[in-house]
Amino acid sequence: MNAPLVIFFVLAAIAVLGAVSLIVQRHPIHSALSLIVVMVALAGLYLLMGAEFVAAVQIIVYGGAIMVLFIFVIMLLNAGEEERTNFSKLALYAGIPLAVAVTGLIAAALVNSRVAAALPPAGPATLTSTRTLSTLLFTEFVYPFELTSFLILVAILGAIVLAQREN
Amino acid sequence: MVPTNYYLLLSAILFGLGIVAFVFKRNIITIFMAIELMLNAVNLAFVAFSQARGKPDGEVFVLFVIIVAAAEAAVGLGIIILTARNRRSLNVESVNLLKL
Amino acid sequence: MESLNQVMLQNVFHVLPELVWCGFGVLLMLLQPFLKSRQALTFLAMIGAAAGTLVTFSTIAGSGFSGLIQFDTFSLFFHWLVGLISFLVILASDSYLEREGLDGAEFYALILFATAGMGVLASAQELLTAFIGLEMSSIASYILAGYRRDSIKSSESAMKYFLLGSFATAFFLYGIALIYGVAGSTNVAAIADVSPNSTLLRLGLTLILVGLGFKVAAAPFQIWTPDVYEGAPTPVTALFSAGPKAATFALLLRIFSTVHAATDFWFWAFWILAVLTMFAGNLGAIVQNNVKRMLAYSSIAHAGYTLVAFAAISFVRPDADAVAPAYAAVLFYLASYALVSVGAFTVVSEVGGQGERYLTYDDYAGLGMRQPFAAAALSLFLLSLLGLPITAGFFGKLYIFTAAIKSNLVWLAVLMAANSVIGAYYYFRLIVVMYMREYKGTVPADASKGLSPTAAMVVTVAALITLYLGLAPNHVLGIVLTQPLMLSAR
Amino acid sequence: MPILEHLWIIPLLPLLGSAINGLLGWKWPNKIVHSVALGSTGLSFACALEAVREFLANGQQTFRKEFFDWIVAGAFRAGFDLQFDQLTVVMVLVVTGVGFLIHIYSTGYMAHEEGYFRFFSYLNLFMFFMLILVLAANFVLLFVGWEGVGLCSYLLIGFYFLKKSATNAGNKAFIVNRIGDFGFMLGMFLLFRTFHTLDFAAIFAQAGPLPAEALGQFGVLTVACILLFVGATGKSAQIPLYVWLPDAMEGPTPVSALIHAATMVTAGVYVVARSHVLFTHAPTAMYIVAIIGCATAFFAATIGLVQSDIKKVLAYSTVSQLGYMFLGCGVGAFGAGIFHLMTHAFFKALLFLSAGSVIHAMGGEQDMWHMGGLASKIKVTFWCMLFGTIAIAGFPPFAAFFSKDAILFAAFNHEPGGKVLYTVGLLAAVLTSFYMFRLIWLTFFGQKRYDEHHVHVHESPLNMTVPLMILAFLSLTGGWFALPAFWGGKDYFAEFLSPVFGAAETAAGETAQSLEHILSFVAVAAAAVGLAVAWRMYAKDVKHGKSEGLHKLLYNKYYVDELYHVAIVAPLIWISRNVLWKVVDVGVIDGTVNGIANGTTAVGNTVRQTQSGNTRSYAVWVLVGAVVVFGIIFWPILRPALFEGMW
Amino acid sequence: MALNGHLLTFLVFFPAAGALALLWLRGDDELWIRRFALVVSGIEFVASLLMLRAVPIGQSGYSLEEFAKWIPSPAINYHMGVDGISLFLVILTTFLTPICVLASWKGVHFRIKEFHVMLLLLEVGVVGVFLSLDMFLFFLFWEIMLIPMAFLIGIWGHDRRIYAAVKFVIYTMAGSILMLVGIIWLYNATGTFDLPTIQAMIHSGQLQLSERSETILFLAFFVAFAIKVPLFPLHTWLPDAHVEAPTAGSIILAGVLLKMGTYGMIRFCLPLFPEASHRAAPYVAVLAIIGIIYGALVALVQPNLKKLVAYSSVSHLGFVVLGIFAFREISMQGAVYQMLAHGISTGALFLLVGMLHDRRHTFEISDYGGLCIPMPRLAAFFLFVALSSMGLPMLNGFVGEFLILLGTYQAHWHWAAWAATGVILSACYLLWSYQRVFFGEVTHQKNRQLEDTSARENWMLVALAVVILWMGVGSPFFTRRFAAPCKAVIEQMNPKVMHEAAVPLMAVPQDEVHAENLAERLAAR
Repeated sequence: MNAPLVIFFVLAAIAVLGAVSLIVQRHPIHSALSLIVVMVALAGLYLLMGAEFVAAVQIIVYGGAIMVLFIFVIMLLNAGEEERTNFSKLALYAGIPLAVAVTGLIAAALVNSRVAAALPPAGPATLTSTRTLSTLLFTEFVYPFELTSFLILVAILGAIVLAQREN
Repeated sequence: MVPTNYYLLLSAILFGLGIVAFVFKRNIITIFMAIELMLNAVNLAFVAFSQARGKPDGEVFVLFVIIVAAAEAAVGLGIIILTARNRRSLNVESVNLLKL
Repeated sequence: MESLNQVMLQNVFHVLPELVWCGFGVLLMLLQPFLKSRQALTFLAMIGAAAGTLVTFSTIAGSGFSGLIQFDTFSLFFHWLVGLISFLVILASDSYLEREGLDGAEFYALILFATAGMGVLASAQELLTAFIGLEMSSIASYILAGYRRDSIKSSESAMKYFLLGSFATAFFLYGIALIYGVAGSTNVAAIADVSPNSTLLRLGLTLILVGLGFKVAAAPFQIWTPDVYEGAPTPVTALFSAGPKAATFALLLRIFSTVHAATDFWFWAFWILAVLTMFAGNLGAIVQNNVKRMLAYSSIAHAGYTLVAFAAISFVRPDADAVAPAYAAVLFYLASYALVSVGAFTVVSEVGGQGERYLTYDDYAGLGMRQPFAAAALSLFLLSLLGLPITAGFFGKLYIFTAAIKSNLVWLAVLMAANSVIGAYYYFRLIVVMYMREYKGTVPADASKGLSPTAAMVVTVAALITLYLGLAPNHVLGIVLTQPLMLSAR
Repeated sequence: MPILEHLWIIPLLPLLGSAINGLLGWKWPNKIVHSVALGSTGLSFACALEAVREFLANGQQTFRKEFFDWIVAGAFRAGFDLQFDQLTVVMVLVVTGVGFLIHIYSTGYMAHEEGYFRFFSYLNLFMFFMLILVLAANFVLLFVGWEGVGLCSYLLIGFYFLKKSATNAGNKAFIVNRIGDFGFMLGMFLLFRTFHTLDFAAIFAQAGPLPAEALGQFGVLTVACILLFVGATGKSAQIPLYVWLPDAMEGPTPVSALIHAATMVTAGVYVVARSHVLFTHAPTAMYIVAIIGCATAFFAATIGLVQSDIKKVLAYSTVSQLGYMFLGCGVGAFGAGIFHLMTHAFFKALLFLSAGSVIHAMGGEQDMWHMGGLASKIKVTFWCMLFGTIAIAGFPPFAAFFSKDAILFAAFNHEPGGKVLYTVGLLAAVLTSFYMFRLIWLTFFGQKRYDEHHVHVHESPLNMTVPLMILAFLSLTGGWFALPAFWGGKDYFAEFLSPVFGAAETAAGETAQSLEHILSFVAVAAAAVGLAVAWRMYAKDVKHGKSEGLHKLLYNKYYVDELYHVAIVAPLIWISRNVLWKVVDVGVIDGTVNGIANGTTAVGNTVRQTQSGNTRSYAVWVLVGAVVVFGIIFWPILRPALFEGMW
Repeated sequence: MALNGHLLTFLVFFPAAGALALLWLRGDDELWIRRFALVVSGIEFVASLLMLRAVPIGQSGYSLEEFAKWIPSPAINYHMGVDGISLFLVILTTFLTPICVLASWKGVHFRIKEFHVMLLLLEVGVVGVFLSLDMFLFFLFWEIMLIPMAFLIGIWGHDRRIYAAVKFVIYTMAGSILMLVGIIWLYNATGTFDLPTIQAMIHSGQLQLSERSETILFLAFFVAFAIKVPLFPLHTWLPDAHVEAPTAGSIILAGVLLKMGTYGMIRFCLPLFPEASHRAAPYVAVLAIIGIIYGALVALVQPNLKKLVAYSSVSHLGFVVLGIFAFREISMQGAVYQMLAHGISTGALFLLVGMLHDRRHTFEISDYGGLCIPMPRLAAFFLFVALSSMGLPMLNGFVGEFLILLGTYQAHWHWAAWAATGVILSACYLLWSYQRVFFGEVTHQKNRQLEDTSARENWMLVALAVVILWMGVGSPFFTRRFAAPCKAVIEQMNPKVMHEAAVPLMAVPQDEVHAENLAERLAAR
């Protein structure tokens, strides 16, 4: 029972608990906050694996930008507690079981896959420098990278189109 | 050292929790959060694999995913605002004009 | 460094169409303040679409960007297809936007970006690139679906499409992640080398199929389609039914043609999905009273027919000689269906009138007298959907039947036949309504003034191509038939 | 030999007449119309005579000629082939001759009727088909005439198409005949199957050498003959298909005379005689013919006893006389049968025409109970009718005496069972003379039972009476061909026909000579008995008492029509309407078709329910799909996992 | 004849060209539209007569063949040809079309242009079906023909026209789509759509079909044809379609369209799947016989004159199917002849019924009665046609029925025996209905002043009557031409079975030996 394992379990527990609380919380703000918790926990795990750049991005972009955006919107629409309506009988009765089933199947498949088992443990042993990432980003993956720029453009466009008031 | 399997299992669980959240929550915004949660799970898997294989490109993918997530967030929240504006409710179940 | 630029430059030539489309998208945004008249924007957008399609002639075949991109006749075909579709949709949207009082620049830009995304999908050789392309087209689609901001339906359709779409995307992405895990790369070529009896690969492909199945609206993932299609602005619906679907099928084909494991895993999945989809679509359509929604259901049904061909493909070994016709069947069918549905939806959007109010069968009663041209064109499209000879749809069906029977999927063929009959019922019913029912006066006279010139153009083009494909399919078929060979010779 | 070579002229002439009248007659005055009709028939009569002359001139060579192919398919050929032999001679002369007379008669009788041209057009058409029938050299062409005369009888019975009863009778006649034809066709098919041809000559040539089939054994020939005979029963009104003939009296009287007495109804006898070669090889069939004929003769006679409609009496007597002819054929005396056919043609035509003349005189009255005492008023008619009556009753030296005698004699000599046939036949003879004289007395004697203020009895014009007289003469002399046979001479008629029937004629040895005399005296005695009883009952005035018991049964023709209606017609219609159409067709079959359509729609509606419009449900559906896909793709792994319970 | 090279092409596409030209006419000058259509169809008819010279008598195989590559893969070729069987069916079509134009001269009075366009397009489809030698082409025309027919019913029909039209289309399509699957299966097995080629392959044994697959293929084709015929119990679309269709529609429908089914059986089912046909024959025959009797009985009790005629078609076509599936040369020729005869007779019947409807606007028999008085000519024609339809000798109906029954009897006497009852019943329903419509006193005042046939109508009726008579008397003119092809079909069917041509017994009548073994045969029975 070495240190990394302990840290892993702690962070994993936090992440899972965060996710659960995201579900059980009634108020969107609380859900958002619990999601942030999850993300931070994940960032920790990334660090644990030695992917510190990703961890940073996770914190800054995800936990920072995106979630802030969420909270901002929640505030804007001053969304209150969600009323737990059950118009969808299907979701009421089959929803959770099916979700669990899917999860179970995926997990089972994962656990039983020889490949996954054979993988060497992911650890800081292989520490990826930001340099290598950027090189990859600008040589091998330059095309998708450029495309993402257009993607962002589309997103901005969308925000303009959708959120603008009627003129 | 933490076996990769653990990470994968965790990602699977988070992904599953994301699904649960998606079908369980009623508030559109939280449902959207559920999607973000699922994406995070995917990211975890990516990082885990890339670290295990010692191939950095997995982390590049994570960056891409985050960018996409950001874009989706922008558009998604725009749509949510639009919906909320059109019908004064954020309950996804009340949005059922189109049916049958 | 010099050499690197050379490589770059050369690479660019593999992706010219996407660049052109995106470029024109940006250009539209930039020029919006200066171009006051919508016609000008439309024109520019059309030029963009056309240019993007035409530059394919100057693209260089082969793989580029370190194997992320594979530009071959296969992707060439799809570039033409999506290019043509977006061109027609833009042309058709002109009058629509005017009628609904929506501003054009963003609309066209989004269409162009979406087109670019589809282009990426069509030529992506690497899953993450494909994912980006998918997202480009999807996100643009989400926005387009909700483009009529003041319409509750439109926003609802946008919301549903967005939520469920990203939900499915998550599955797709997870699948990619797993495949990355097993293959150490997301390049299709690399995946092909993975031992087919790896559980992880199986799981990955499963999740990918879920994600893509959602995009192509295969039952039971078709569930979102009718609502989204009905709510979206009709030209956008036309785009949805034709473009993204075709592009997604392209990606599926790409995976198929390379990853044998996929064909093994997916055969029965496709068999069952095909049957479910056909029935879901046709049975749903048969009870509709809303033409737009009926067409939405019918698009599901046609996705089902396409899946039959997929089942046929996945049944035969990729090197068997039967595979070429099967691929040809898919491509030809997609092409024929895309054109027909664009045409049909255009007519619907024109007949719908301001605010898309007149969409029910009753509103179509006696259309043959009120708008002979529109009615005739729509009938032609319906007959093509129905699969009547000398229309494109007939040959599409024929090739799929042929493919299915070549792969000894007789029962699938018979089920498809049964579905065609069900389809015949509701398509013919609309024709009956248009020509044999008396006009009940539900539609005010002003709403039923013939097609706008632009729409008429679109309809004419679509109709002519439909007939052309129905009379001389061999030309297009020639191209289509050569390409799978290119594919398998990867 | 101009005419024989162009035998087709004989039938063609009436056809032309019919066509001309039918197409143009409606705008012509009666004179032109009937001159066309008479011209064509008369001419064809003349041609017939000339043909006969030529035939006799070249030594009675059976003449046969194929004019053109009518139907050719594979090995089957039915040509327009005509043949001319002794049997044909008799028939052609009867048809054209009697036909011509009746044409003349009709010019008077129909003078004041609507549709004069229609009548003669039909009549000529009938002549055409009848001549085809008798001249045909193969079964198929014979069948043409066979059906054709049926058609004409349908048209002429329904001539007064405003009368429901008339058109009903027409339909009845045609349909009942069709039932017979059904048998006739099957007979032809069987013959073709056996002999691979339907030519008379060819078939008989092959059948000739065949052994006669043992009694009681149903060989091919027996079946074929029976089937042919079924056709004959239809056409010649034998049990059980006789029912149409009495109703056929709805037609104008000349029609009754020509078609339903003299010519058409004898077609059946003709066919049996024509294919005697087959019949002689099928004793069982022969027996059936004889028995049916005999039974009909008696049965119909009994009904004739009590009828009050003058034409009905004659109708039933016709049925009965036809029965005699079949009896003759059945016992192998084909010659006698044909002989009786000829004489019957004369006297029955005579009787009908006279009856017509009576009706004409009475202004359309047909019920004998509203007549009486006419003898003094319409002498010619009376005498003619009397001649006819004596003739049919079988008093020497009138025609029927010889012919009926020959038949009964043949029946008597027939072994086994001939005696029974003979006795029944004799009884029928008694009945015949009874109801005929009853008719005479009721009509011509006693006091008037009609209202003179309304009915102005008047003798018919010459164009009606002259044919009567001619026929009267014929029915007196018609039988004398056989006269010499009495003092050991030879029966010229039989001898003339012998080339056709050959040995078929049951030879009468000299021992039979005396027997024959005895039998003929018995026959005359029988006729006398009938006469006596009739005189006893009807000579003095009688009231038309209400009928009950046996009389009622007879008067209502044993309720056979009603029986047929209840047993066959009504159920058929009822089942067709209420079961086949309303239940099976509309309900079951079309119901299934529409049911499938509605079922599909219903399923569609349920499928549609899944589109609840609720995003959460949709998400669940996606999950369902995911599970399904997972299940399918992982099946190879899941199966062992699930069923062998191991991961 | 300059056309001779491409006569068939001309025949198929000339009406289409006519239809196109018609579109350019102004919609409102009705008279010219009608005249134009009449001229076009007339020319078509004359042109179709040219085929008579080209089709050689006494030898099977196709004449005037035309061949052109159309689609390389799947190899679809434009292959046309005519033989004795299709020859007369085409002529029948081209003969009936002008009559249809004339028939709707007064009957159709709105959207006249569209009407005639549809009529001509229909002719294209039907002629194409009869002339195609490429299965794919056949199917193509087969499907195309649906739409104009459906429009004819659905637009110019009567009250329940839409129901009838939809039923007609869906029903037929349900059958034909399966046939398409069958065709493709064959293509998959042979690599060609070319009918003669496939036939050759099958009979050279080059193409071996397993019993199961042959049966399935046979059914795929047969069901499609049986629906078209229509064979009991697939017939229920017919009464609806007929009753609702306008006169012209009914004429073509009864006259020609139904024949496409039986034609298909002769062309495809028998030659391509001989074994399966043999296996199926008993069942088919039973259905056909049921159809004959059932159709007649149901016709007997129809209160609706047009429905009555429709059901009579079911009965008559039953004869045809029976004749085909008796596999005898005689019955086969009879079947073909009956197809033609029925086309003329029933076409004429529908024409006459249509004339009554034009005047009185009802099909109910009870609304008529005593029509002999106001309209003697029409009554006469009606009787004539009715007689021909009930198979009176010397009229067209007899030859076919007789040959069918005769031939069938040679093979299976009990089939013929059952079927022959149809002869009785046909007399029943026709005469009974005729009596109720034309005989008796005039019951409805409306019927008193109905005017008799006009000159135009007389011409149509006379033309039909002449054909009826000619076909009744001069049948060899027709049979000579399709004898050889029928024989060929039969021989392909059963090369080993000696059919009745084999030994004419009467060849040596005097020969004792022969007489003896005939005697033995008789005794054996």
